[in-house]
Amino acid sequence: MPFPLTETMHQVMTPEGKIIGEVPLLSAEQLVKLYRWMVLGRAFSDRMVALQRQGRMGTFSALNGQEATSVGLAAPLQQKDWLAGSYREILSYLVKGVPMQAIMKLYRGYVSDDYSAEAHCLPIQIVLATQLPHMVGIAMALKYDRQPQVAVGVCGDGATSEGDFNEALNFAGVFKAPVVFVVQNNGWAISVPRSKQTAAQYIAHRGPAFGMPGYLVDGNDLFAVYKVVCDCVERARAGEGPALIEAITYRLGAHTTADDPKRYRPASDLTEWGKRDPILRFRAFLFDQHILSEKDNDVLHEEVTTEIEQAINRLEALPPQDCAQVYDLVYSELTPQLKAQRAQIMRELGRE
Amino acid sequence: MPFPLTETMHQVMTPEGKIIGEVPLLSAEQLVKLYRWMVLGRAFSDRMVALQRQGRMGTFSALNGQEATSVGLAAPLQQKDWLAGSYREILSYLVKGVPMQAIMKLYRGYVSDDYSAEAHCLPIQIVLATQLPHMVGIAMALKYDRQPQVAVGVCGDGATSEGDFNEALNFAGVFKAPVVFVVQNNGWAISVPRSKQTAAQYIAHRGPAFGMPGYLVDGNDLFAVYKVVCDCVERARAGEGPALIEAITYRLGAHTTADDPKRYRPASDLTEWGKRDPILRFRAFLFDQHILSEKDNDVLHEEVTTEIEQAINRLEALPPQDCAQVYDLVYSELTPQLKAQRAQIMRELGRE
Amino acid sequence: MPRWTMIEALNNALALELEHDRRVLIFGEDVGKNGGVFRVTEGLQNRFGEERVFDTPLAESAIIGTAIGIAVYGLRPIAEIQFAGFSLLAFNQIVSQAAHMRSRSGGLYTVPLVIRAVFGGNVRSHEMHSDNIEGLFMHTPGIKIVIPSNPYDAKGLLHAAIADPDPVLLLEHMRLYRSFRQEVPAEYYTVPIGKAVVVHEGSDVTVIAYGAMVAVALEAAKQLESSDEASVEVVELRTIAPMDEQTIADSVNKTGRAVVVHEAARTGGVGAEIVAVINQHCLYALLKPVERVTSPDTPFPIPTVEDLLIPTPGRVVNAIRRTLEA
Amino acid sequence: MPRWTMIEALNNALALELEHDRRVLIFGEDVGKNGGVFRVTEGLQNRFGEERVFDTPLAESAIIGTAIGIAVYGLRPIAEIQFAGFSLLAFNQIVSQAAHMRSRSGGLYTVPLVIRAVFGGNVRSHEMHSDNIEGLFMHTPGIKIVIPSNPYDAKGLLHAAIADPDPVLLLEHMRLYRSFRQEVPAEYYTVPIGKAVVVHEGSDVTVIAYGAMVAVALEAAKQLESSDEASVEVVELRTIAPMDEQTIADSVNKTGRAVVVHEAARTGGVGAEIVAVINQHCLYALLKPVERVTSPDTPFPIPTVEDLLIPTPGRVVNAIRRTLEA
Ligand SMILES: Cc1ncc(C[n+]2csc(CCOP(=O)(O)OP(=O)(O)O)c2C)c(N)n1
Ligand SMILES: Cc1ncc(C[n+]2csc(CCOP(=O)(O)OP(=O)(O)O)c2C)c(N)n1
Ligand SMILES: [Mg+2]
Ligand SMILES: [Mg+2]
Repeated sequence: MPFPLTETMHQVMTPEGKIIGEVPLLSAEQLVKLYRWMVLGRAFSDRMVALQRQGRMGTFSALNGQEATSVGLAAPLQQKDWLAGSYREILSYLVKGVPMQAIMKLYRGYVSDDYSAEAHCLPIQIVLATQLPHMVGIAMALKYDRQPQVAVGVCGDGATSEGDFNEALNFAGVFKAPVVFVVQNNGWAISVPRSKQTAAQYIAHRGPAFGMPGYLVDGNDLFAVYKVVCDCVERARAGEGPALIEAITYRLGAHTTADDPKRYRPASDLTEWGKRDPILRFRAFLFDQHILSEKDNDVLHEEVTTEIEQAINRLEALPPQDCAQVYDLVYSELTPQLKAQRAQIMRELGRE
Repeated sequence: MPFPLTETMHQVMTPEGKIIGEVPLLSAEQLVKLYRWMVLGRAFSDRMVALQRQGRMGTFSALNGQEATSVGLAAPLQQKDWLAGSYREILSYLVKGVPMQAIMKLYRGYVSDDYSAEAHCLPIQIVLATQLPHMVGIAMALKYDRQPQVAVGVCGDGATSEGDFNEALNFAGVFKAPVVFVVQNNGWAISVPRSKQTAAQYIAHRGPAFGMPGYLVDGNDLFAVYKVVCDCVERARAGEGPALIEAITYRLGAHTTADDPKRYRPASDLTEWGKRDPILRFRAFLFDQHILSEKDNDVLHEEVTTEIEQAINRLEALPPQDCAQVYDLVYSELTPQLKAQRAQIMRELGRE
Repeated sequence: MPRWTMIEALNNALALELEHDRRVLIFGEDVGKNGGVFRVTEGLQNRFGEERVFDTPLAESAIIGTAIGIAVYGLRPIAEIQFAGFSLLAFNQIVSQAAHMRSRSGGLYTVPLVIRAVFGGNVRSHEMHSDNIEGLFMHTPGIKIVIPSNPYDAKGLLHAAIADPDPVLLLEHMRLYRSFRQEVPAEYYTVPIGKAVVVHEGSDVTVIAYGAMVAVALEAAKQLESSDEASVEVVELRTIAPMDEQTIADSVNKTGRAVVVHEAARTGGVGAEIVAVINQHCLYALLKPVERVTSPDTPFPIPTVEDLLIPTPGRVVNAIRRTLEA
Repeated sequence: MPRWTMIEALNNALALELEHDRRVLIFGEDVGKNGGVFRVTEGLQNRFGEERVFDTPLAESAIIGTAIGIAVYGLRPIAEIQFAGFSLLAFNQIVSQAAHMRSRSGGLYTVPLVIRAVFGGNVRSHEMHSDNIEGLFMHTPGIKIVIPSNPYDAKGLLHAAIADPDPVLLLEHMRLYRSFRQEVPAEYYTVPIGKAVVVHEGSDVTVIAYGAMVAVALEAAKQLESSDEASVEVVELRTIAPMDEQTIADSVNKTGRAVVVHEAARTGGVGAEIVAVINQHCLYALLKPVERVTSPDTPFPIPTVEDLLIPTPGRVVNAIRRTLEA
């Protein structure tokens, strides 16, 4: 029997903040931590955009609007579970334990040598969808090694059109690999709307086509994302194979700091999706349940701001990138060619 | 509403020759012609294998067992409809109007310059699945050009795992291109069984995942294949978009003349599938209906043999391949480099 | 005559083509409403409609694969790969399919396809966005590779590429897109594919360059000439494949010294082929080893160091001086 | 010592690795029960189980993509691409991913991956099956490319490739698979990656070759030596990237003449880089232009003409003679 073509959107909390499903069993502390991540993600994103405008960062992709999916897909993971995604997943990376410094160095144009081994994240992917076969491979290795971990591969709606997305799903199905695919369907691939990306009604329907379940989830509903990811991750951990999750969310900002979305999408979209803001929604819940007070919230925002500013200060206090380092990272040992080229540039730069 | 995940196998005639569906409206003459193509396909295939054994042909892929799908997918096409497939589709190519000589020259190692423009077939594809985006492109061009033709892209079950297969389906869906995809699922990709190619129950289920219907058909039932292809082609011609057809058949022979299937599949499979031989099944129908007599059948076999032998004679009477020709085919005009290289080889071969 | 940036010149060429030949279609990621991420296709969808200028799903192999079908059918597709580095995802369609269709079909089918893609360094782009890929495609008979260095040539070469019956890869340098304007005729004209050009005459040494490195070579020439150190001839390739060996040979046979400059990594790059061409045609005239000034054999230099590691006028001057040493 | 074909030597190496290191996994199309279409993995699945040696779906990009993940995790994947020509479908995974992982992660992750693929002409194969692809990958820093010419080296280089912490592309020539046997130790040994070797000493001219062209070069050397025309030194590269420039330079500086032989097309091939290396290190010793004897700049020669168009001893002799002319 094939897995069904789902049309059910998992939701725990309506955009208005009404609980209509099962709230995951999380302590107040844990709930605030999740909220803090969302707040940090948006603040970080806003700050990076501002820094880019000042010429202090390279082209940056804001993640505003996608905080619930970003946090909800990473928070259920254990430390030794693996994660890989694109530029839009940096909040998931932070949640997973990648130092803020690693991300900032990347956008500052440094060698990205601050990923920590403990975070178990592959470097931020630029070539869309290519990280997904990697995660299937890691999942195959985990299975071979009898390890209880899983791998989570994330990409955008646009990336699902790539051959690698489909090849990865197919391999995952065949090898029953403990991998969970999460598509952050934010409605757009730069200027191309989801409706022009595929004629299928839902990307989640790609799951059954490759022998795995496909789930739809309200990507602006932290609880729903958290819950569906938990279920799929536990299912994979239990040896029951891969799953595909389509999280429906919206990119509130521009594609990158180089993009002008006014060229291609109506402002009314933003009004519409602004109402479903994942942070406001979750905050309403926390206020309602008296888990967070206005005052707590202010303190939390301040803390987050300080954390980000401190990271920026550390970053900007770094010595300039040593251009010799890039020669040393190509192979485990410098080839004779690289040795000669490195020596020559040092000579020409007067740095012998 | 997504297209359904079909589990219905289209069949018109049971393996025992019992009619259980609607027989397409075809004249006796047309029926015999279809039968003749199947007989010719098998005879041609057997002859090519024999020639390969004698060193008179290169590595060849027998098509035995797949005659119903091969003929059934090509016969419904109009002359100006387009077709592309792999080495396993040569019978479809013959039906579509490609001269036998073109196929034979290819396997003899000549430049393939006998494809006829009228046949509207792309050259036999070797890089699996890569022809499918080409057919989507041709379909897009036909649509742009307001032409009433369609394009048919064929591949094997193994080829469906390639990125290009999936990208092609996705493009076809998005552009509502008049293209029909036919998968000849013959159970094997060399030694890899269908069950290890994908975890999905049916390849046909890939259709709905890309927004098009997916059909299952008994690939050894000429009527069923003919009927489903007709329906999909007419649907595409009417502007209703692409479709995917999975024809379930079986490769009775080795993958190629270089392959030894005894290494990987049980002989019992052959006994099983031998009973569903598409030619015997169709012949039983023709005999039953008195459309063909034993005598007609013998004459037809003789004719077919003569046709093939004449083609071989013509082929073997050809002058040796002129090695200069390969230089001339790279660009519309020889580049200075090719001119120099061509001149030099002519000099070195003493052919100035 | 209008003074246009390279983007404006390319946009004008595309508009002219769409206007005059209904067979011309333009497609790729974000080329429609958005007008391309660099605005090369700005306004074209609006003017010529969604049938002529359209966005595709995000899949480079299928973009080129469908373009091949469209070209075989007889139309004139212009497919955009958003950044040249992502053409690696279409590598098989370009190398085994577009380039081989004419041969495989015994000449029956041709692929009059133009693939446009942006690339190029010194713009602090992300990984893969700046990669110089011409060297990866140069070893593939059946395609042509063109890299303009200015708005005038960009327009003329694009027209020539569209008129060409074979697949042409037109690589547009990101830094040249908007860095300067030039007088460009608003009418149709072509710049021939396969022809290099001496952009600056000199007598002591030949510098061979293309794309953004032409300006770097010219700057180096200026420096050495203003100090009276050397008279430098600069040859611009414009077409990487098939290469204009004659123009290179004539210049190096005259000067006896040569420096090759490219932004791509050194090993196996276009520079190696140029050295081989010089070896073949100019060995007896050659006074010193040909120098190769290139980026290092590393992944494309990251933003913080690219200005140091991509060839600079200073490094070209150093290389020229090495060829002048006794 | 056993006398093995290249296939047997490779099979033995793979078995040793599977035996001694549980991290080693072998996968690809038809490598399991079928033992590979050329039987290189014959019997391995039977002996080591389906977990260690397994078939994959038919998708080259995913084969390499998953292998990268497996390697990053810390295992030692050996991925087979059934014919090297189909590696074009995995081009992006090899070039932008496997080759860049170490750099992109600041050295945190490595890709100890071996990609095995067969290629090579003079065997009357179909399109794409014989394609020499080393030139397409040579321009990619981060990978190593190895091509053995005999069973002994094939085994030793495969062991070295598996031990190498970086991705290695091992290209196995179809015609050498079974054409001769050689004494090969049954025990583990390595042949170093990155080292060329003088396989035949001589003093008048250096022929540089690799893979199946080594025998062609040696045959040409024999012919010229038996007629006392010239004493020919033959250098075998074994590793294409990184290239052993020293061995090439030492030989050419000694002989003053050089001929490069490869089966791939000429333009932008490995031969161009070799000429550039000779230009750099040996220009003053060089008496004549380096000759390149290669296949033509066409898609790989079709079966009926490949024996004429792929370099032959006769054509190498002609080229050597040209370097000897006054
Ligand atoms: C293979 C590839 N092709 C093209 C690009 C250029 N590009 C960068 S982001 C983008 C759109 C991605 O859309 P989506 O996958 O939906 O992710 P989102 O940006 O919405 O998170 C494109 C086309 C790329 N990075 N990689
Ligand atoms: C891209 C690519 N990878 C690998 C091969 C080698 N190969 C040739 S046929 C084949 C199996 C094909 O199986 P399937 O698609 O089911 O077609 P069939 O041979 O059964 O008709 C393989 C792996 C190829 N030709 N192209
Ligand atoms: Mg998106
Ligand atoms: Mg099959």
